[in-house]
Amino acid sequence: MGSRLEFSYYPGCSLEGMNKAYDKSARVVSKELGIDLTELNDWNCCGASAYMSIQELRAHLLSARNLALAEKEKKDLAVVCPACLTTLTKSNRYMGEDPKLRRTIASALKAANLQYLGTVKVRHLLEVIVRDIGEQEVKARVSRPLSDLKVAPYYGCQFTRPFGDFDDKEFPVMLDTLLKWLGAEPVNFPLKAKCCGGMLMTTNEPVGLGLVRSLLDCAAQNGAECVATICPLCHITLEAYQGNVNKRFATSYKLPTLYFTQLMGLAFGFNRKELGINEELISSKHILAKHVEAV
Amino acid sequence: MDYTPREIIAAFRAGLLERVLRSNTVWLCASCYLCTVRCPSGIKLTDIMYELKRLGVEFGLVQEGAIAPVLSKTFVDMVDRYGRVPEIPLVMAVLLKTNPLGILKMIPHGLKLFLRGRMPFWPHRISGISELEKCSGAMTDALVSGLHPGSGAGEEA
Amino acid sequence: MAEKIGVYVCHCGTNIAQTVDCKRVVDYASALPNVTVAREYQYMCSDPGQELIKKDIKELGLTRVVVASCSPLMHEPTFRRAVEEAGLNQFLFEMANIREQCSWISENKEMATERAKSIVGAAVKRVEFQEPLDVKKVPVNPNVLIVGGGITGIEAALQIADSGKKVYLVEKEPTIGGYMARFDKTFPTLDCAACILTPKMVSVGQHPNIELLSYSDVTGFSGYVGNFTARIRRRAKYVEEEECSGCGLCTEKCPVSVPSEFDCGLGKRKAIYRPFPQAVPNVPVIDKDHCLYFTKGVCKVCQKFCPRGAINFEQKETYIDLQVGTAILATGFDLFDASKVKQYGYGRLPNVITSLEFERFSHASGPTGGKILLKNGQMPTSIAILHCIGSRDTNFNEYCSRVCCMYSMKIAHLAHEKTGARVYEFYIDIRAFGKGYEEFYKRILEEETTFIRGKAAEVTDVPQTPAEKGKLVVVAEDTLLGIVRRVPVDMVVLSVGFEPRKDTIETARIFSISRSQDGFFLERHPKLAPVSTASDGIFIAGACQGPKDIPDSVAQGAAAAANALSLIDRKEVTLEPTVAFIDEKSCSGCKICLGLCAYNAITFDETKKVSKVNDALCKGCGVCVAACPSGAIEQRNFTDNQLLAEVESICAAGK
Amino acid sequence: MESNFEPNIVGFLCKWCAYTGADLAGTSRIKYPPNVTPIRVMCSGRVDPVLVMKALSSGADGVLIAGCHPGDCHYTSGNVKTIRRFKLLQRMLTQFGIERDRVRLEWVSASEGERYAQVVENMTETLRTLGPLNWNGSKEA
Repeated sequence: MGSRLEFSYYPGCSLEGMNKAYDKSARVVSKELGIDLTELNDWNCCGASAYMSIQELRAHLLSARNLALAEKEKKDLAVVCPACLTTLTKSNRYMGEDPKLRRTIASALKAANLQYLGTVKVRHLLEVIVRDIGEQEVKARVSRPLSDLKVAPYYGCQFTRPFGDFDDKEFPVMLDTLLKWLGAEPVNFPLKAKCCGGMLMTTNEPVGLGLVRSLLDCAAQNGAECVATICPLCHITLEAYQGNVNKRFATSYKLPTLYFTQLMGLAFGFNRKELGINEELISSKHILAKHVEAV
Repeated sequence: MDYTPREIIAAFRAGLLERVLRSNTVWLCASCYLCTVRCPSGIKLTDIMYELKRLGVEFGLVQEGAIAPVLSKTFVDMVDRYGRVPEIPLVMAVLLKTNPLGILKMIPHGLKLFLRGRMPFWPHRISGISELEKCSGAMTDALVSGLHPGSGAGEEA
Repeated sequence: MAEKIGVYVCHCGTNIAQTVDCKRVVDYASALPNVTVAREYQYMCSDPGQELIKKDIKELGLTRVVVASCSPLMHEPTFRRAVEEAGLNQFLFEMANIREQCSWISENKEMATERAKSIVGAAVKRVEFQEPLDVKKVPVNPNVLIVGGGITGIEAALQIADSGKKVYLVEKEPTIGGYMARFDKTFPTLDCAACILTPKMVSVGQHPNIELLSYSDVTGFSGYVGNFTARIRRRAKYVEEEECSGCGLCTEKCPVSVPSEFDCGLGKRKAIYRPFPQAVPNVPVIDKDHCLYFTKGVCKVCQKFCPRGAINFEQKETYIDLQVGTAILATGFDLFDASKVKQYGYGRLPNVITSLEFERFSHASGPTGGKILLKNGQMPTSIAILHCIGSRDTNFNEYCSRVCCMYSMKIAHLAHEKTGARVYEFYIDIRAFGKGYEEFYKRILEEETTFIRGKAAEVTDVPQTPAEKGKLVVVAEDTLLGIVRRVPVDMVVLSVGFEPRKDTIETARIFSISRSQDGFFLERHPKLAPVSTASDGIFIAGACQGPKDIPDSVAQGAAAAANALSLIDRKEVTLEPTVAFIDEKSCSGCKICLGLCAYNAITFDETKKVSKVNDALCKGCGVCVAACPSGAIEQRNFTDNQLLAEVESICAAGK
Repeated sequence: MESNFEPNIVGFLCKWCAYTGADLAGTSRIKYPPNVTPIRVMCSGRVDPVLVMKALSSGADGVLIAGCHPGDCHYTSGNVKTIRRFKLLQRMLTQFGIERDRVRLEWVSASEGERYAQVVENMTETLRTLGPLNWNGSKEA
């Protein structure tokens, strides 16, 4: 094995709450692949969309503090939440492009003896694994192939949008690629990068449920046995609201959702507990039993 | 969607932004950025939506009964207090303000999450919270000028 | 004897006078040494304006003239002529550009006026050092090179050949005909493309004055106006053109079948093939990548059956040099690659096709014999046509491709006529600007095509209602209604726009011409010299200059032909005498200049031990002048003295 | 430094690309600071370093050399020679203690009116910050 990759790790608020299993499994597989994730000390909220909706400059400031902390560590920042990815990247970019914004933020940071020179790259763990680690290293660790497990690869909206030039903005393929390396079968999933409606669940449930329904419908129509997610918000939305969808639209979906890191961990031979696989709201037991031996 | 994005741009040009701010469109935007990457005219619509949200909140021009602005404001308060967002308390606080009965509906969800160890109750306060306050304070002046000039809310005669 | 200089400041209506205080410029010029007269006038380029100069030359005995007006690219020839008509050598004139690079770029009157003074001052200083020069006349070779055998190149070739001049028509494909040969009908008259094109193709093939070089390309181009040498690469067809009778037996017997490029891969062709039956020249070529003999070393069936022994597997690609006086580039366009716009599903969703694929389906001799069919072999009952694919889009090409609105309506008509299907057009704006175009639009509207004003957002196969199941759903905002519509259809046609040819950069380099921002070739003037280029003797026509429909392309082909013929009929052309020359006395014989000249125009005289410039070969770039360590080389009309005088004047004006 | 200092810039523009591009900026009515007085040359390769030094020593605050993009030279490779010469020129400037930013080599094609305007605007802004040159050509200055 070559040299280890080092990153500052930014879990984001969602992984502290309802999505601990994502955090757990991300750390486990990263370690296995030789990616050193050191949690960014005392990180704060990225300044996500709800914050940006009220305060523009302070939202950038929140991102900037995280970036400044990462710069101090002289490492790039690995994130697992695509919304954090977009928010952090956005501030990073806009500060680079707009000198006025850069100056404003710099003077604010200075008040706390912080500075940010713009050297940190923000990257999603999936992209790091597919591009930096690569097929050979990943495949070498697959001890328990997810033989023919039919998975709907779900990226959600903000993995490549609007800034990700590393994959297609409407039909990304990185997760599909990774799933194939694990022995699974990514199904055709045209809605793979469409919005899950998660943002709307508290504020406008009918619209949100409609979106979840089309996702479930599309995944099921294409024969998926589970959905692989890379976003904590998509994940919780798909699993927690399946019941509501079934009630509202008289459907009977029972699609388990698993983080891509959990699927990786399984293929690498880790046990379910290490990956938080017993924590999902819709059990994946039966499908995993069918495809993954000795789980 | 009361107004399509194209109509929002048209309303802005016509000086009729107020009716847009009062519509459901702006707060329906979930920031999926699909419009931004597709727009053939290179308009960063998602950023414009954020700007409109901020304008609406600042001038009190939001759709009656809309929950999203309440959620955003609560979100900001919590981030300012803790440095991070505790998800469950956030949702609870929003429901308390807008639809207290909704909390009852959430109980089954909550219970399931709790049983699986996915319901942390106590928010974590970051130690750099005073640091952030200092920075924010230093920026207060700049905040006023941070508003987009010429985004003429309330131009309607 | 001191020079007598006349300075004329043009108002250009208000174009200059609005930002430049012309009176102050005149006052400034009057006070400059050796300026005999300085005047201002509304329009210097007008007849009375020119008369003013002529009168002063005669009456005041002016020996030098400066006109401060527009860019020399606009009116330098005008004023040079005026000066010459008054008996002064045309090179004793200098133009000061106070419009394009002064009045038009500033709103600050004070600064613009100061700049104008600086520009005029520099011109006055420079003109003092100007010398009378004789223009050189060289004969024009009457042969014309035309690159590209689409409808534009064909038109140009026939116009020139009919006048009795020799044309070399170079086409990179095995046949001429271009895109037009692949179309079914043409808008707005709906006449069949083949019916009007094939006779012209035949004429080209038979014309005694046209030498058709198909399956060939231009790899080099050198010389100067009237006297160019073009190097042509003739690819190996493996068929002897003189021997082949075009009987087609070889094609019939060939056992290899591959997707036909001509049919967009929808139909098949053989490894030895003509792209289509009416090909000109009617000679097949062997596709080396698929021929069994070339790939596996066996077969040679074509050779066995050829009654004329025309098949020659040993044929090699050859290079020939052609002497021509002018060249017309009619290299055409590429179509936008629809798979780049992911949301429309081209390449992912089976019944999403491009407009050119539709043309091939619709063409009577196309892969389906003229039937519009879905992938499952059935006829579509509903078809959506999506406009502006790759055009008017900052993510791809910003420009409008000009032809898609009209051909989309033609497709609507053909689709409706051939399938009875319900047809939808999703458009941003309908651009029907040509003769009979708006009337055609009306006609298509009356044929019950549904026009939905809104750029399609996406094409999806994910249904939301039972009615959408198994259909392609076009999602768009109907901007007339202000609602998002979902229209389920069987087939989607993407109206793809035009793009510059992939090898445009390479071609531009070979011919030393420029490209505009959009990547197409750049014309000398967008309005007044649309088929000329900045390089004398090289013309451009058709879609290589920008998207164009057939009528416009033909018009440009004819225009370029007229331009070339006009040049040929002048019999000789004048060359700018701004070439380099070497003062033998100062030349140290270091030979530095020899290696710098891109045209091998400098030779070394071994007996005198000095370098020499060959006037005919020198293009007048001045590179050697700047490099000569002993200052022995000068460029006429760009001498060190002239440039230094300009520099000093500008610097002095700034103080 | 004077507060309202406006630099005087000598511009050597090649006829085929930069001069035509500058004309296009005008035709398109793009506004930019009128601080450049253009001198038309056939090719940027004609610009002898002596001309540049002469300009600087005679009172110009900056010199702009603009030609066709590398590879697009109307004379095949004249601008390649300009690049070589420019490097030499930069070294000379350093020796004389003149800021390198005062002399710029830029590529502007015939269709890049906007780019030409940006180049001039940018250069003018830089020179406004640098202030007047006041160099008389002697080494001590």
